[in-house]
Amino acid sequence: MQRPQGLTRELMAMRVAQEFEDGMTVNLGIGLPTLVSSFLPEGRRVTLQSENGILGFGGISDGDFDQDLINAGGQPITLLPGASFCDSATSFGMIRGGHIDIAVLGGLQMSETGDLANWFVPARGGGSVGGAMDLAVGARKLIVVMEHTTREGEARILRECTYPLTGQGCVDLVVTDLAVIDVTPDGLVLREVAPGVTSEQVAALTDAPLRVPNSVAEMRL
Amino acid sequence: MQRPQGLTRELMAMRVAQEFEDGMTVNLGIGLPTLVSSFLPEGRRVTLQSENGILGFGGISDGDFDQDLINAGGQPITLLPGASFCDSATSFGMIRGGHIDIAVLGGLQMSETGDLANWFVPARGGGSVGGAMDLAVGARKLIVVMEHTTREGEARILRECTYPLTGQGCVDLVVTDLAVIDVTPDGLVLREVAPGVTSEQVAALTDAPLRVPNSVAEMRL
Amino acid sequence: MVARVYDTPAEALEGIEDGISLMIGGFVTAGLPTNLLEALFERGTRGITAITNALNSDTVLDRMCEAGRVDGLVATFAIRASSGKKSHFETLYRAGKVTLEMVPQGTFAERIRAGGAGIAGFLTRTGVGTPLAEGKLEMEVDGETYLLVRGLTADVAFIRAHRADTLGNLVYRRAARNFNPLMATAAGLVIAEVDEIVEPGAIEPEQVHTPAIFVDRMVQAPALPVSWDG
Amino acid sequence: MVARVYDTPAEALEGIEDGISLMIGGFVTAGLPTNLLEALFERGTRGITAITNALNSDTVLDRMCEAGRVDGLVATFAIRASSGKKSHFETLYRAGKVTLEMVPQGTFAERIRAGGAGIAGFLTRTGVGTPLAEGKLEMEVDGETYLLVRGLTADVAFIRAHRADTLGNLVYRRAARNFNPLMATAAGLVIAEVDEIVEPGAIEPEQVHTPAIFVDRMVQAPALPVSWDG
Repeated sequence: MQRPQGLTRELMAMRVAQEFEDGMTVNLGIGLPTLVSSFLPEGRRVTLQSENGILGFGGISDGDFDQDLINAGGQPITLLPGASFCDSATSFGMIRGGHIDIAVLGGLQMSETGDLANWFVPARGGGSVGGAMDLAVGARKLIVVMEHTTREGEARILRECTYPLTGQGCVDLVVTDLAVIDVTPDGLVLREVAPGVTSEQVAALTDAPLRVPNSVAEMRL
Repeated sequence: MQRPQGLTRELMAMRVAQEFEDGMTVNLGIGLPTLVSSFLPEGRRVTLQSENGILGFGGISDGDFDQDLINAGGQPITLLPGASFCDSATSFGMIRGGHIDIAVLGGLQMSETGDLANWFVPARGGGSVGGAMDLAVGARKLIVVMEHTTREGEARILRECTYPLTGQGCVDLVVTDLAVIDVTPDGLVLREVAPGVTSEQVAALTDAPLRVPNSVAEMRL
Repeated sequence: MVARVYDTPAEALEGIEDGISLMIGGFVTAGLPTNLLEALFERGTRGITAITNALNSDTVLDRMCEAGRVDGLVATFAIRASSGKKSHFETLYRAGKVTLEMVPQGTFAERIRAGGAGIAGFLTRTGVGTPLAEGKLEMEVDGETYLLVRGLTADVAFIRAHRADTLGNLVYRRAARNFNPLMATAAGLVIAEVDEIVEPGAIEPEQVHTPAIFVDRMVQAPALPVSWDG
Repeated sequence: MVARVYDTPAEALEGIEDGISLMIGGFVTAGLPTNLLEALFERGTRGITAITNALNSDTVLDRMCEAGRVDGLVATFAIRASSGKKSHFETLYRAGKVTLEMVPQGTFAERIRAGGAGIAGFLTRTGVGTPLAEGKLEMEVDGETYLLVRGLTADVAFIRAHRADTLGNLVYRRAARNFNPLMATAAGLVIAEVDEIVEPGAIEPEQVHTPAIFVDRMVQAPALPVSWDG
């Protein structure tokens, strides 16, 4: 089967941002998740937290570089009125203590029970953990955003992860270039497909069992 | 034997203060220990810490009462330049983490191995712990200041405490109205006697074994 | 979450039910949320487990005990060793009508911080060999004995701060800080009474003591005088 | 202790010997004590175990690795999952010439805070079921599995702050705070480089981030630019 054309990275980020509700505090992981900050839904007050000790920042800054004002990915950012700084223990207290409504992380693999692997690449024999393990267990809701398959077309959504884990049973929702899938106590449930993609195509590119309801909506972007 | 006349509370406080060296940070417990702040040795920079989150305060204030500026005993205090406030977790982090050079606590009983009992009075069937247990285990050096005997003339320095403990093996030095006694790995050693008091009198009023060196100095006040 | 500002302490308590565990900030006279406590007394809420540093006589909390509103207390100071004025709490405690969990003050602070930070327990030397070690697991680390102590959370926290912005960022005044910022992290519903509420941006980002994420409700109310008989 | 002010970073390192464990504050480009690190490199100190959030290529710490000064690293980020410029550290690590203890960042921060606060260990869910749980005790609390993780201390800490008073009270600028105030509590010898040093009283008592009790030595030195290739 030909792999269908999926969403661009920007559209994936846009779809993730729709999950944010008014008043929520959100942590965006390094890489693709960071893009989500450019697509925050208008009219909803969403507060961004960064694990290096910032609450309430805005977008990426294109002004003069301030070494002391960066997000967890090292990118320069802007501050919004009412922002605050704290030390890393307090910041991870927010995360581990369940005060972050949603964390968005990139993924390498996830399992049908919501295990996540996103920090170590066996083929390269390396990787670094950063704050991912804390975000995985600490956020009230964890959204993973990743390509549905590897560049070689291998499934990333598996019965069990083959890569070293970031966290067990931590993923609540995965947004890929092809689909939106809920992790439920009964396993993975397909919620939406990307425009032009069929449920059958998604299921075929998913190694884990995937429950496909009678009617699956198309993503609205 | 007639109990000899001992030091006044003020003189006991003055003797305790002599233990403070230049640059030290000191926590003074509630009651008699608080008096020590009035006798800080001139020319030595001693920083006072209070477990309710104050570092670098001065003496007791006799100005307008500020509800928000009190020591751990609830007394109004003054601030010195360079003082700072912190929350109680940080304050006890200083204490438990070994950052306080000397803590001074009152005592009800202590043992020959430096156990301290100072919070619960069995006769009254009550007492409250406050910060005493943290100070007992956390301070680098713990000085206990108390009357050598009870009002009824019973020894407070015992082989073993009969009152519920505050901490085990935590006392380094005890200053009483009659003597200064070191707690050493070899037991209690008499260091000084109060003016007009003999080593024999101190030993007779001490239930725990007390090593009396050949020459015992008289306290200089 | 963005904090909501209420007009009166009574309104800030909307929805609070009987049977709650309630953290109360403050140390002796400093940083006590007395407006909220008075409103809670007025409201008639019962079955409260109060988690607070100290219970002193002649305080609103002691009057709540007298009125039978308090089932239990977690505190570092509640029963005096010296004679003096007995609190209503002490009378009830000796009659077996209220419970008391006595906690060393540093452990009390750390338990609340842990509860708010998702730390289920921690190892401290404080209390080893004392009656307060009873029922706690002892562990050896590098030849030293520690107690394993559990984190502590509550349904509701009442705290007092000096200045807030409308988002819920808080700044405390002097030694009124004490347990307030810790309790702000450790309860399901956090209500702050403050001296003044300013616009976002009026507090320097470096000077925020409690970030807005921790605060649910706020009310502007001047500090009430607190009696304290030493 | 009252902090001592030194004229140069090199002088602030007096007495530092080979074989130390060394905490280094900072996060990517923010709040790194680069002046102290350059001075330590210059000094030729060897046998260092570095405890720092991240080791990136083209940094003074990586040059210290290249020069054989570093024996081991405790960090949250040291080996990249993606290809790109390899650090000297990674080359040495793959050759078995340096050790690496990888720690989740929240656990890393909490371990240092615990070390400084006399907490021997704590229970966290972070890392359960992952390779980083290996060798750690698992404990069940209320049906949830936690790892018992140890506190962390060091011989020396290098930190960077914005403003200090001569006693050693520190204020950090923006996100330069990160691990610096934690490390200030957890080392036997704490050396701070700062932008400016003012008289006691010039910093509001409520605005002190690191109380003077934690700081041993200070030196005024402007922040050096830090390279970072993303």
